[in-house]
Amino acid sequence: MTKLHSRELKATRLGFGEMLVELGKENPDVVVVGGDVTGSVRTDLFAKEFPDRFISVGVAEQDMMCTAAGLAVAGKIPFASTYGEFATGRPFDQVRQSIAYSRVPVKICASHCGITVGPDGATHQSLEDIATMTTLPHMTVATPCDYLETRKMIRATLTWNHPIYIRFFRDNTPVFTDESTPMIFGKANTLIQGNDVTVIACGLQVWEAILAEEELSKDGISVRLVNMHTIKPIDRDAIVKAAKETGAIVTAEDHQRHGGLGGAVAEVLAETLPTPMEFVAVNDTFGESGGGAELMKKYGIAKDDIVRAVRKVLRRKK
Amino acid sequence: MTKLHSRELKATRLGFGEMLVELGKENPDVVVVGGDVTGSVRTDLFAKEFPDRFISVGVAEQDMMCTAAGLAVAGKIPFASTYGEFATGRPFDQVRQSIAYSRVPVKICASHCGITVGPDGATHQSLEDIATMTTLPHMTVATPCDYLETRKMIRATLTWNHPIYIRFFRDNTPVFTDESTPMIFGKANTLIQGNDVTVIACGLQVWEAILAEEELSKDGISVRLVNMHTIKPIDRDAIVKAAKETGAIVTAEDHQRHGGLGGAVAEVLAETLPTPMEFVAVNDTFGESGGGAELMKKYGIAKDDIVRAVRKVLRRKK
Amino acid sequence: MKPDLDTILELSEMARQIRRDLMKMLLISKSGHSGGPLGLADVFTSLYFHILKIDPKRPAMPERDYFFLSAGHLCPVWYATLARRGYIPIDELKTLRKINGRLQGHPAPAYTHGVPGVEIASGALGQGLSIAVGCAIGLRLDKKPNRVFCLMGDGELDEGQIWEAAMTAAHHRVDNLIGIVDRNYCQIDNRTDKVMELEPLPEKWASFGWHVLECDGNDIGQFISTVEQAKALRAKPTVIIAKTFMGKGVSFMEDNYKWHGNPPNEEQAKQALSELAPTKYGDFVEFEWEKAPVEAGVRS
Amino acid sequence: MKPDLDTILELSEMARQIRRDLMKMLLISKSGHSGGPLGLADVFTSLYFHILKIDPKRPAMPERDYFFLSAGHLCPVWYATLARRGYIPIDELKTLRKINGRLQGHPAPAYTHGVPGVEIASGALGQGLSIAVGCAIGLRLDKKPNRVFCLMGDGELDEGQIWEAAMTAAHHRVDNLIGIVDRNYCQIDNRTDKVMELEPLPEKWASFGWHVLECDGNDIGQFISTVEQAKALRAKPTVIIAKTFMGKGVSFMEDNYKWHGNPPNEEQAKQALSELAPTKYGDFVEFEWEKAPVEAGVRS
Ligand SMILES: Cc1ncc(C[n+]2csc(CCOP(=O)(O)OP(=O)(O)O)c2C)c(N)n1
Ligand SMILES: Cc1ncc(C[n+]2csc(CCOP(=O)(O)OP(=O)(O)O)c2C)c(N)n1
Ligand SMILES: [Mg+2]
Ligand SMILES: [Mg+2]
Repeated sequence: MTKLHSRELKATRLGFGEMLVELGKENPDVVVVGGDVTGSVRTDLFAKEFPDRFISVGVAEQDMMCTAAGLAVAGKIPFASTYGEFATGRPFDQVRQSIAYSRVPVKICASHCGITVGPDGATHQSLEDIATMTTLPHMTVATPCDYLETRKMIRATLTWNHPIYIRFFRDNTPVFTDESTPMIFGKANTLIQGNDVTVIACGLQVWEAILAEEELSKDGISVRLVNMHTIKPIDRDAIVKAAKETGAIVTAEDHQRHGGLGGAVAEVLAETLPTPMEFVAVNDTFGESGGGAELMKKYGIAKDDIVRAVRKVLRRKK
Repeated sequence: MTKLHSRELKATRLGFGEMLVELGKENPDVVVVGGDVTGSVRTDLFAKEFPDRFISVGVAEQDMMCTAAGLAVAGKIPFASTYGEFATGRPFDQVRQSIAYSRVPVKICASHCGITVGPDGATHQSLEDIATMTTLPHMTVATPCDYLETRKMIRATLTWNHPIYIRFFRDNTPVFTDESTPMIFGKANTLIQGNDVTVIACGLQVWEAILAEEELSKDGISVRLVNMHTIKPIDRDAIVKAAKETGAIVTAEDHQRHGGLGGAVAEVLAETLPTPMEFVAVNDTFGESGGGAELMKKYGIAKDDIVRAVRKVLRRKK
Repeated sequence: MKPDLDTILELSEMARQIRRDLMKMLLISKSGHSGGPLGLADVFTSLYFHILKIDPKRPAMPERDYFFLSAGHLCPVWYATLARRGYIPIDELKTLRKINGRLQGHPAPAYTHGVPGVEIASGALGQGLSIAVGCAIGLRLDKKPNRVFCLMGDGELDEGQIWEAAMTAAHHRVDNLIGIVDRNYCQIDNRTDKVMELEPLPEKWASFGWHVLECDGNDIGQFISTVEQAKALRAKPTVIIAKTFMGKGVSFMEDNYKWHGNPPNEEQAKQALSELAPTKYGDFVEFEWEKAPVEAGVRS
Repeated sequence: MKPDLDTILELSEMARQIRRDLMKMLLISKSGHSGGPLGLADVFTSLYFHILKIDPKRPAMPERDYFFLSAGHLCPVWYATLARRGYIPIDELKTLRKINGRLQGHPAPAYTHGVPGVEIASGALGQGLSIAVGCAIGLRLDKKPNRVFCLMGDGELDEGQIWEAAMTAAHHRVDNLIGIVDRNYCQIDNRTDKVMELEPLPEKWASFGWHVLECDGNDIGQFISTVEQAKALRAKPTVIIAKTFMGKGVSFMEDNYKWHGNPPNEEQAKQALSELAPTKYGDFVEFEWEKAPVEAGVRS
């Protein structure tokens, strides 16, 4: 468990941008479609290195997704990248028809997801993207917990021949996994073993959960922590095992309560092993402007909220 | 229970189209925005009666939703209507920002929802719209079970001062509710009392569930049937009561398994009263062309599937 | 560079056969679009039997021209053409819009549950041009000479995504791409000027940075020579505004938007087939009522 | 119908004050857009202090002109203008983008968590023109004389929805609507011709059925008289392509796309404020470093 300390602060989006350049060097078919937010999502690095393989479509996200699909039809390996809401909500029907239904392996990589994007406010806080993307057949949906995991995920997309949506974040956040931490799509990582309760978290809430576990362990509560980096296909075995062995589940995510990670876990348990759950998520409300950390607190998805949820679910556990 | 027989076959979309004309006569502020599918969604009736209050935007669903929002800003009562996927997926970001986040009470009324739209095939079979619309804060999401309930719902939207999405269907289907059946948004209707298991259904699956109950009752299984016409805000009390009193739940809907009615029910139960559930829904796959009834069977959302699910959940019930 | 008369006559006969096929397919399916497909029989015949560099036996041949049907509802004419060109069995035309079949109501590619020759799904309007632009850019990156064609409906041009793609194509000087607009002045609810005025349409495309050509899309010779002309244009993408008649070839359907989305009933199909003379290619199915009436007394 | 010189001078001073406000707001918020808002100070001043029929005390006054900011990221200049015009306390400008405040990073209406004067949310680009068209049609249905204004960014015109709305407005002959394009030739990644070429822009609008006027959007007199001209035009909607400089008024920001989305740091704000002379209206906040340096020896 000694691994789980923060070694440095680094943005997940930077992990994406850097890995894109690495992949671009290794494979000349890698191309990137950009929608005028290049610096923010860090595709600027790729654009600088490979200007010919960076295709600007302007501020036009519908066009972006279908242009990417067309590039794939021509044999290219396209990454399409913009902010979360504009990668999933704005072009939902395009992602649905030209990518998911058509099974075209476009890699949709979104930064600035979740409420932690902060001061830009609600219109830019993508809190519905896990729900919208997981409801689409054929889609893989994954979200990294730190810079290093982002790098691994982006590399793994290269051989993942399915439509995929990867959700990452703006802020510099703790890097706590290391090179040896596995990242296999669909295979959850149990970061901390425990018997009383399981916290299933994704994205930035994994770190919050680590902090929560630290606090709870002082009270003798044995928390299992699962990093559910892939929300679709979800690791049913890990969920059922956790329910069986710990009897209580808390999910934690920077996303609406309905249809996200929590919803996916609840669905699995309802049809396998009904188990008390608490949901740490944004409670069916839009966000607002503010700092990432203060919004996490105000909207109930920070460490303290996980601690509270664990205590609550333990009271409900038979 | 004698009420629950089919008196005639009539399309939900017709109930919408007819009621729109009634409302248009009663209230001169009612306007309709159309997107070149007027005959299909039955806004042709309104367009004929009130040509000046019918605003054609062409095949442009993004424009449709925002035009409707603008009409509301000007004090009008706008109904925006097209097919399910084009009312929810194509303009998702517009519905999110200009309607849901802005709390503009546009009435989004979609026909041709679900796999039962049939021969048009997967691109036109809206199977993700409950998930995408329920994940949006401030949205109400409802789906009528027959022609009469559609009429009531459309009338009720007039005084429902929230953004709302109503999901109805193409085919002529049994009319089995009557004038006295209540329809209050957010208040589930228990159509059949029962103690062994509860089927929570919405839309056309309510009728399938009635047929299933008939069959199961012959085996002495006492099935409670709840018509969950409003999926958001969902009637938590009805769900918890059903779980408490019958101990097993089956949900049934013409929608993807993830994020729909089943998901919403699973989420409620996980944090209140974990209960064995089975999901009758399209199992994470796109549809295909075919007849509505044969597709319902092939994709596992017909009467027989409900019967099977009930038997299965009863075996799981402790 | 108009093709010679023999070629045109040959192609015309094929187009007529495709129109016959359409009426029969739609009568069997009892669901689907008559008007647009009939209007496009000449365009599809010209493309698949004369213009496109393709090999039906190798639908994924690397040197192929790419064809995208952005307005997916027009697929019946695509299916009939693909069948006549040898991509799929002619007999399969019976399965249009049927469950467990490949002829989806809106086209899907073979690697999902659709047919060879279809590169990607369509049906939700407005997406195809972006795809075509992406494909064209991808081919150019590889310095490949393949051409990309994209067919759009005129009503489809109401979708803003078309104009996003139009801008992108011009911005990137995509000149291995030819767009074709089926200018039949009809969409579902009414004629296009009633639903959403598109004129001045050539000016719209020109102001979005495209070469614009116009032609009669029901005149095979003219259409082919217009495509030839388009191929020679450089530095910008080219759009051909092909004027067609919805329902072309069937008198009571011609130029009538009400035939956008309906199949003929038996009586209407009979009438239609009587107006479309049989061809040397033969129909894919013969209905009972087509069998020659048994002359009195001949019965043994 | 250019306003008289006194009026122009008065408005210019207000525009300068708004520019000063912007620099201070953004320095405090440490987040937000400098370039576009600075470039639009003249347009907003002209609109809110001269053109629009409004009453700050009655933001929902039925006879009001409706103003929609489609490019929501430009809202700092809107907030400063609304404050100076009396819609919100001037002091509130300190709360830009702060948690629990009303000055959201992208504008929201007062009946949600935003400010009076904002009719509907924006931020995701491309939606405002459709809203304005809907509003204009709604007003016309009621035979109301109110006008509708909609301000768009030039980069924002990449969004296809703008062209959907443009078509709809022309189709319905919406002539109680004036669109304004902030033509600053800049967007986030680069200049507009590098990210997505928009020219010939006047021809695009004209071909979509609009009256097109062009003017210098940093010349208050010219902008006002152009709006007057627009008001007189009938039968079609009118768009004013207002040429502005991103970052106008602050030398090191002017015409530089890199200032699209950043706030000044303290040093930059000092420099900016030194270039924007104080006005009779006074600033909403005085920073420590602005206080007059205490002269040596005067200290008692
Ligand atoms: C995004 C989307 N919106 C609506 C539809 C429904 N629809 C199918 S065809 C059509 C009319 C298209 O007109 P046009 O492109 O001119 O085709 P034609 O009527 O000439 O066949 C519409 C609105 C659709 N398929 N996709
Ligand atoms: C739908 C959508 N896509 C992307 C963005 C991110 N974005 C914000 S402003 C902007 C550039 C817009 O350019 P322009 O309208 O010219 O504004 P200016 O840079 O001149 O302020 C972009 C891409 C957005 N807000 N909405
Ligand atoms: Mg047409
Ligand atoms: Mg600009």
